[in-house]
Amino acid sequence: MTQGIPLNFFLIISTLMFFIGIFGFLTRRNLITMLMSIELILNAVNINFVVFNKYLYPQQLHGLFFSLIIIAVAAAEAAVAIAIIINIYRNFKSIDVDNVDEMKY
Amino acid sequence: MVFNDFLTMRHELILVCMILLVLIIDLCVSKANKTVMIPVAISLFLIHTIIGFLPAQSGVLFGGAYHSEPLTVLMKNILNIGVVIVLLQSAAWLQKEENREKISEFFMIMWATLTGMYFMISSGDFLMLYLGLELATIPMATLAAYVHHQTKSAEAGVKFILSSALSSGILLFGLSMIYGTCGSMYFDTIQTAYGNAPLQVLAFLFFFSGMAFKISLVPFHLWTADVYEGAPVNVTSYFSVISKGASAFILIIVLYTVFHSIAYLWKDVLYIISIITMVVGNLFALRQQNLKRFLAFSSIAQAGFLLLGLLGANEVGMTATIYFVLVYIFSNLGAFGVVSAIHAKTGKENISDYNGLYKTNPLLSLLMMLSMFSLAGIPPVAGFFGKFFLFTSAASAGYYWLVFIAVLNATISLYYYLMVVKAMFINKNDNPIPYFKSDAYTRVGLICAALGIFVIGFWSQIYEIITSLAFGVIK
Amino acid sequence: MFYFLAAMVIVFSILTVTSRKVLRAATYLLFVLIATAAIYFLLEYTFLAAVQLTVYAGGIVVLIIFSILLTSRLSEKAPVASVRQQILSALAAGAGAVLTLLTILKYGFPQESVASEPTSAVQIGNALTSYNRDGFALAFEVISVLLLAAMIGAIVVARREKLKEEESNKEL
Amino acid sequence: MNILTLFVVIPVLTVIAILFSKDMKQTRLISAIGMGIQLILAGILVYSYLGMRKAGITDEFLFYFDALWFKTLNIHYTIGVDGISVAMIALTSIVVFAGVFASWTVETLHKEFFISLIVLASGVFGFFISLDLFTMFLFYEIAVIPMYLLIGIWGSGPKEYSAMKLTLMLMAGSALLFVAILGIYFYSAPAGGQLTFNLLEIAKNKIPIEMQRFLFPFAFIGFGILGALFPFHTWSPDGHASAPTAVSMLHAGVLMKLGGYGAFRVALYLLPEAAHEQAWIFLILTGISVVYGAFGAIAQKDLKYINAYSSVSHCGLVLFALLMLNQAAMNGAIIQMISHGLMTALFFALIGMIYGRTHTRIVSEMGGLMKIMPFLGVCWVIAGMASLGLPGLSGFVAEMTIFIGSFQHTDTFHRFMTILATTSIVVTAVYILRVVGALLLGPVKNDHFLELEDAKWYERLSTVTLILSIAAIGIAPLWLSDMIGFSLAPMVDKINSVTASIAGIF
Repeated sequence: MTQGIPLNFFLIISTLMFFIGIFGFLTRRNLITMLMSIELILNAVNINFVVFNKYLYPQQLHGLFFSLIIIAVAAAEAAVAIAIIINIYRNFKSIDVDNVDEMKY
Repeated sequence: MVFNDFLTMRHELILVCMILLVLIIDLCVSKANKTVMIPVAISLFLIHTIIGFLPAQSGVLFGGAYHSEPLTVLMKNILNIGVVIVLLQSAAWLQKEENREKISEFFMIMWATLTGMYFMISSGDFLMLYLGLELATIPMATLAAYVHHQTKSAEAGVKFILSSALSSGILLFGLSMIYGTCGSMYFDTIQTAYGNAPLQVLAFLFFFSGMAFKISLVPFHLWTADVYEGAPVNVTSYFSVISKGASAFILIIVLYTVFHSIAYLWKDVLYIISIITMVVGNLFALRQQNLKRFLAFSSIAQAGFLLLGLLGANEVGMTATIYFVLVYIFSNLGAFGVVSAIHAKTGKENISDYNGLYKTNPLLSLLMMLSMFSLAGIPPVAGFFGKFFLFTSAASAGYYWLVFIAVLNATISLYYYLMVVKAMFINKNDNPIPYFKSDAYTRVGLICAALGIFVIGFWSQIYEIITSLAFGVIK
Repeated sequence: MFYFLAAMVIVFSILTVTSRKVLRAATYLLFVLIATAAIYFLLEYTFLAAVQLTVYAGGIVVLIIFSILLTSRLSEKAPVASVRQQILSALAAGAGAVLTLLTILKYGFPQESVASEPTSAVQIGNALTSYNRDGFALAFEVISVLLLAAMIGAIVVARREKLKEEESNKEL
Repeated sequence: MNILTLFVVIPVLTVIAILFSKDMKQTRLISAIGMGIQLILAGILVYSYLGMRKAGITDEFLFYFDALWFKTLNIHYTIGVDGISVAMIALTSIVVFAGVFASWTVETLHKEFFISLIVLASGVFGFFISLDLFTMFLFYEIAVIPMYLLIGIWGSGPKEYSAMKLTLMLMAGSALLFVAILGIYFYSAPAGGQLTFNLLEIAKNKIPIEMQRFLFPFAFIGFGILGALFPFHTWSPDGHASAPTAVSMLHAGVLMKLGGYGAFRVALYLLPEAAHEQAWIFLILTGISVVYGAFGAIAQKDLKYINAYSSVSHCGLVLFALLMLNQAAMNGAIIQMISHGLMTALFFALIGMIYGRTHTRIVSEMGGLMKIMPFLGVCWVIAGMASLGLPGLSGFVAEMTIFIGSFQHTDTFHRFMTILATTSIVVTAVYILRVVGALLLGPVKNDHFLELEDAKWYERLSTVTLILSIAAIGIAPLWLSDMIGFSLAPMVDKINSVTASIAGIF
């Protein structure tokens, strides 16, 4: 179904997505939105792996499995992060980074 | 799979079994006497450590995804020894009222992260490396957030998990490019296929940035101080000692084998990063009042020194780095042991609280002084030997100016280490921390650290053993 | 089809990180993930697409939305960084993106996909349980340990202590 | 066990014994016994060394002992002594012995005091016996670090500042040194050979000249900082002034000698070509040290500062003489090390004793002490005479030899530097005599001084030991200079064997 679409197009999308995620992580001041930026980053990585697998090395499944595993790990990561975030909310009544910044350099 | 394969993987398998064992025993113990879990868990881990030292054959399993060699076994054993001391030093804190309910969880989570580190060390492909890394970091965040009525602790947890997630993202982006250019995730394939195309260089940089987060090299260190200060003392010592040691080990393996072909590149990168890391770590450490923050920045500076060993890019460098990690484990655990013993009794953790400590608690102060000297690299304690060999390996590659900068930085670091010594020995204090007697676990933990600080340096046999193993790995 | 999905991914990604309302951002993220799943379909990785939809879109996003509902007042706008920091971050990210893209385009990957059979679920299952080369049994096992540890950890973090509850009860 | 190893083992045993001592009396008794044994041992060493030489043994280093330590890096525990080290060991044991008695009355944290003092001493002994650069460096740092605690805890005045300054500057010195040692190590063997830290092995091999040029400044400044090389001498006055008596004695008397000794053994001996090339730069610097130190001493009012600056001057003279690179001057340099070590230790001991009575160190506040405490007064005069180079005392021998040596250079530059340095003798005479006059003669400025007592027995023991040694060198300098000269000759030959190939700048 993807005949005629060059590999580079996928890579452009994923790269853009990756850096949008980085941008989001740097500018967002809310813990949950920071987490969402990270999900964007991981998603970009997934696209990379899958596309490489499909276009360049279809005889084995490394890219595919790597994506699967990243998804699983991301789920665990998100679960733990959200558990802590909720815990913070109970303590601070807020989850904005500026409020969380109790410690200073 | 045959029985022998299980033996090859015994470190990981036994530890996972022990996690489950603790889980089961915990179910049988009534809520009132959860503290029983402490001796149970510590003795279990002690057994595990001893088993780790039994000879085992090396081998490659899972088609190359897992490999075990004398060197990896040694690395795991070094980590094990460190963990034993950490556990001993944590006992007093775990016995506190507010932590009693989740003692077993503490052990289980810590061991899970340790399993992750084992897998990192033994990984033969990037998939396992990544998984080990995540296994070593995700549960760790919950350890940082362990004390949840303290806001600092929760903050440490969330900062840790967010920054580590970001770093894994960056690392993975690099890995995806490596996959795209090499077509495999196995180290052995990549090693032969890796060239110096710009994309591969870029991929390496992404990968290295991700790793740099984990070892908290400047400029990827921003999370370190907050996490170290916020997390409970014992968790901090686990972070700064064990997890950093493991990351250093894996960096050795990856740089020396997988990225061997672009050594010229990563040497340049390490050269710059190590200077920045030493300088920034030192400059920030100078200004700290909180001992945990202080040790955090000092450990950043130590990570900068560590890179010098890697720069050697030869057997000497490998040996020196592993040896330095071993020394660093003991010296830092000595320091953290004292901090944690005092914190458990009095809740104090500022440098100024330590004023006049020598008058009331001479032994603790002495151990602290030795650890500080060891971290600063002063003879006759082990730190001197660690630093000497580390710098020797950098010099062996001809980096004399770098060595000079590093030794000057070591001198600067001596300044702030001496400030701690000064607080304990010279400063006067009207109400110093009163004399107290630590419990048996803590004392054993402290004695172990002190012995290590003294023995490792003089006993050249340890160095020779590491050398003999390191020589086997370089291809 | 692909171009539509591509545009969708990019646009919604940008919206995710710029939207001031958290819940809306989460919804945009959901769209991004669904579009990505569609791309996997295009690439004939149906299993992965399914996992993406269930675990990622279904699991993680739902988790995120729940936590948003639990922690923030919906009408409130999420705070953002100062304009200066935004510009700096945008410059940094933009520069990184341009650099990376240039390097990728320069590398010269082969442009055409190799004709291949779609991967079947059986293949994936075989690979998952194989402990030879190109098998992923070990990874599978380690993932389970990871999930176990994460679960224990999440429980430790989320569980309230009795002590504290009693105190807060007293206060009430 | 090798007699040299005992020099490190006995201090360690003493430290352990002190740990178990019960009160101050026991502590100081143990220290005195330990260091007494050390002194006797040094006597035996000198005797048997001379005996062996007389018996015709011509090895460069006697009591040679070698044990492999770290195999891969070829680090050994190598010890051995030649005449120079024997002399330095004898000096150290005398000064440490006197130092223990000079600090007889330390009360606060006495255990810790004596432990630090003896650890320092063991570092110094270890340094002088090692022939392996690694152990040398190790002992060097062991000797420096206890200084921090000694000054920081038991010092006076701005002690924390001085202690920190001293430690950091000396450690910065060791940083330079470290680079030099590593550089020497990696060029210590011809291509393919086993790299070594062993001084004797390295000396057999020629280090490439480019490398020497790079390493020599590191090595020389590294040791030079300890030897009060201008402009790196600033730790010395502050450190000496703040340190407690015994520590000043040890530091000025012995520790600063590590600088001269090391500069000779490592920088000059192992990097001779570069030494010839670059000597002129450091000659200028050391020349400044000599003169600046002397003038600095004139300007000071505090007894300790006066003596500290005079140490800068005298230690500068040691380095100055070494850089003359000929037998006579070097011989003088080493005698000067011994002589200065003894007399500066005596000075600091006396200052400590006087300060302990008058509670002031400002010259203008004292006077007429000769009448009140004749013993100390006489000792002071003797020390002063030695310092300004009166014939019959050690200072004269040393300075004469040095200037004879340096006049052997006939070019203008060396002549000029020598004359510059000799002016320091005059200046030294000025400040020494001025202090003697103000301190000992004239009216008593403060009535309460009249009630002060003269020296106690332990103080007498301390000073008499030092004075006897000074007089011994002054009266019979020949045996010392023979002992040194025998060992020095081959080394100087080696250093000078390269002159032909190098066109010096002057």
